[in-house]
Amino acid sequence: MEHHIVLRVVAKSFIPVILLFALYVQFHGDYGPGGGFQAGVIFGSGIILYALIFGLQTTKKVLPQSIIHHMTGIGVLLYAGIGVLSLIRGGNFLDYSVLGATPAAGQHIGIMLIELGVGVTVAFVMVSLFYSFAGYRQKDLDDPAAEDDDEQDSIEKSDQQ
Amino acid sequence: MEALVDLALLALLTVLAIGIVRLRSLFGAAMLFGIYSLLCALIFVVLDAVDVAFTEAAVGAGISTILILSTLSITGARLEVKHSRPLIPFLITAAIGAALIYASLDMPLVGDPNAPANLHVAPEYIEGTRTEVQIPNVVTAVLASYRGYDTLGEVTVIFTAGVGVLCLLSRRRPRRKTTRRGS
Amino acid sequence: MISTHFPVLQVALPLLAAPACVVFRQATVTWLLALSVSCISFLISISLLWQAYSTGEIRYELGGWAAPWGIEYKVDVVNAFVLVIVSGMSSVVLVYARESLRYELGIRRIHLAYTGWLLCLTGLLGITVTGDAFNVFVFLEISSLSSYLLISLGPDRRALTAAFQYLVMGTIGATFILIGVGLLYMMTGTLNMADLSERIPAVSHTTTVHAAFAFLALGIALKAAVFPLHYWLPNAYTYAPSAVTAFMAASATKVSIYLLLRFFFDIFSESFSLRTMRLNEILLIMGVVAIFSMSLVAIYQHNVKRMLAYSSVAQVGYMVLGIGLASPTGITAAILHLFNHALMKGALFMALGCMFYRIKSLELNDLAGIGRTMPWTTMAFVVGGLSLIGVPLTVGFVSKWYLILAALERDWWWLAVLVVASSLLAVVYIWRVVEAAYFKPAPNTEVNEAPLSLLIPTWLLIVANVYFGINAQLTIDFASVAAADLLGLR
Amino acid sequence: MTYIGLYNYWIVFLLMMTGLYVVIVSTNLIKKIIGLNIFQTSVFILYISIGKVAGGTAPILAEGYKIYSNPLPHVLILTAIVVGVATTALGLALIVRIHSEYGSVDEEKIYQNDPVD
Repeated sequence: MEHHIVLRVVAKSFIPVILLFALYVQFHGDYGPGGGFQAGVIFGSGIILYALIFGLQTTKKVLPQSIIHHMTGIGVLLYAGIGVLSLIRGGNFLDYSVLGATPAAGQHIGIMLIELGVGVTVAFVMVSLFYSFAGYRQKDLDDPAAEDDDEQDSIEKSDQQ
Repeated sequence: MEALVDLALLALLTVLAIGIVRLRSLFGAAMLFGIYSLLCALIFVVLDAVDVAFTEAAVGAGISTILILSTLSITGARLEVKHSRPLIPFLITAAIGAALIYASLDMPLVGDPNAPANLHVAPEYIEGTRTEVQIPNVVTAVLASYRGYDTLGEVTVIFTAGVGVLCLLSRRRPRRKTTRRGS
Repeated sequence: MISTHFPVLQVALPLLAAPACVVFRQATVTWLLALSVSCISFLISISLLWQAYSTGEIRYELGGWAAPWGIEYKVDVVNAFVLVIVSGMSSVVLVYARESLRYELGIRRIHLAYTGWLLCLTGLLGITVTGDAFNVFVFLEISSLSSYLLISLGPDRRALTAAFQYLVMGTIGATFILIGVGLLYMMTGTLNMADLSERIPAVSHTTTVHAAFAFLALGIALKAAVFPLHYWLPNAYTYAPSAVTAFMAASATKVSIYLLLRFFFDIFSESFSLRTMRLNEILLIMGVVAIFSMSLVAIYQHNVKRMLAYSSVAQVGYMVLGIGLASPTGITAAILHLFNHALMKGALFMALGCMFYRIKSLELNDLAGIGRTMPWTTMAFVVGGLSLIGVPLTVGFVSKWYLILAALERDWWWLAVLVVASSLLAVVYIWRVVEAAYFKPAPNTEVNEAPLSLLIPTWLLIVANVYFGINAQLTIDFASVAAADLLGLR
Repeated sequence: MTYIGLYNYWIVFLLMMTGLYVVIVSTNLIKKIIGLNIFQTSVFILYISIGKVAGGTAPILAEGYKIYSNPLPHVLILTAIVVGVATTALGLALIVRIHSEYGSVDEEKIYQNDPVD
């Protein structure tokens, strides 16, 4: 699909819109349908679309695999971290009321932050799933994709020594 | 009107489900499943669950179908092997179904505002969202705050799936070595 | 005071550590993180058990929302006891896992294995401590998904099919639980367990509640591998990495049995579960059939790990029998056996892991002469086996003794005889291993004793088997108080 | 909406059993996963039907609306949908690996290659 000029041009203009829409869904979840999960799926699909059209390798250069893996964890850490933060500020676990000047303000801050955590984890897990499945297929075709992973492996190996 | 739409959509859903069972082409089954999910999303809209509809459309018709399709393309599986349709599983499912129909005799009717499910805790959520959380979307308030702990679990589940797939599908060293020598 | 947050902290700490493992990646760091978090959870759960035992149940409102609107954690002696089992076994097996997993998995994906382990621990602790029926489903899925992952890491390719089989059966089970919870919600309008138990009696005559009960019972029994829904277990246990098998055998089915107890006796009342739904007769028959048929199947296995897996299904049968007896003594026996079986199966699977570490096989024929080449490992297996049989001075004896007492209380001497007779079957399959290990000539290949990093945790559990067998008063106290709690007698 | 009576539930049960039937009968692993999805989706409809209030509107607070449908089942099902897709992803990854080890996604062929003793 990497050679279809029409697809490339259309996608180039569409992908920013998709990502922007994801952000809208993310932060508008308090007022209408939507929220972190839906936003994450849309954001992930935007990146997956990019990978479908411009190739997995190009995408991996923009968003290296290791960053994706870290980000999946960071969303969960953010969410659970808010829980710990409310403990520290004297509330129960995940009690957002203690996070702001008034309970309602605290609820707003808490909901926004945890929805962000949900969005980050979901978006990057979606991309990670796509990388895993698409990357696996490329191995069968014996694509030069293997090289990229080799580098990563050697980094990992030196880590472990 | 609402009820008629609901009726028609559910009937269509049944047809689709039976189509999926009978179809031997796996590709066809996967596509039908995508449509099935989209129909489900429509039903959720009719039943006032807009957030759920949004998610079902994105996940069922989107992510799940894409994942099934990419699995099909990796494995190259096309047709389901023909097999006899044995009687015993049919009897088991029929028995469970009959038990469920029996169970439904004492259920409150769909849409009954006085059903226990709609009386006990639910009104408090709507009132509490107005006064304590102070955001318009009650579903977001319940999801993120009242039952925020469930949502933490949900994020953990999706994280687990990410870790699992990564672990299963990341290349293993020895095998790649051999493919490289081969190329 | 930090201790007021203990109920949530022991679940939240492993939950926080799991994504941290993905970030750190380095094998030793992730192992240390997993081990220390697991140990902290263990200490917290001991403190919770003591608190619940001395001052009564502890409630914790998550998010600061009062139940039934928010989710609450409720710790009483029953689930605190299970928390201690799960986090304790996780800690001991994690010590062992470092060397064992490195051998069976290689180093590359090991940080993901520890992530999976921590997630599994999070899920199991979360199911146990929660007071909310839907929250059970969420944490059940965390523990299930991570255990599918852990099983699939096994060295044999059949680990993959075993994991898939478990995934299908486990998802059906979890969905059944979801249906059951949904039907209960439909009739009562609440998801909080305490609130449910207050509201169910008003609607307990409806067919819908009966169906909800059936779905919950089936779904949980599937996860607990109660005969005849045990089909997934032998493969899963046989092909999973040794450390994972030891952890799962000691914790996962225990938590499911606990859920069964919680739903039968706490959420639905004892009279509803046993009289209206006539559950005790079903459970008694299931229990007896499970014990005998599965012990017989175990005798005919060539692979020792598979043999112990079938034996696990049989042992679940003893717990089901205890529940089916439905007396304080019977429930005490079931809860005691949760703890005791965790100790013995954990120790036995760890001993098998030691053997696999040296001879790369667990076929009975390949174990010939292992008693001379690996004396300490084989000794551990033998003591663990004696405990499984139920020889006095081991924990296995204590729980069987209570089971027999419960049977005699009802004047069912035939049941007592059956329990004793079933132990003879265990003698047969343990004897087959002993025979191979000590009375068959060893092949000429050089085999060394397992390294200390594997032997020490294994022997720790073996010593616990004997210690709690001689000094059983502590566990009996907790188990009988837990049983009284469940039956509403305290 | 009350005159639908129990229609929704009956259809849900039919779908549920269709899904379960596919899971049990099909020997093709991918088809099993599709069946599992149908099974789970039907449970979603069950929950959402429980929360419907006749004449109600979506639970997003706005001027001029008094009756809202019950938000709690919606929240529960949002969580359940996520759990469902997580299971699907893991199951499919397992299928991919099984295929690369056994060269088939059909249960019968897999067990022919590797009899479970």
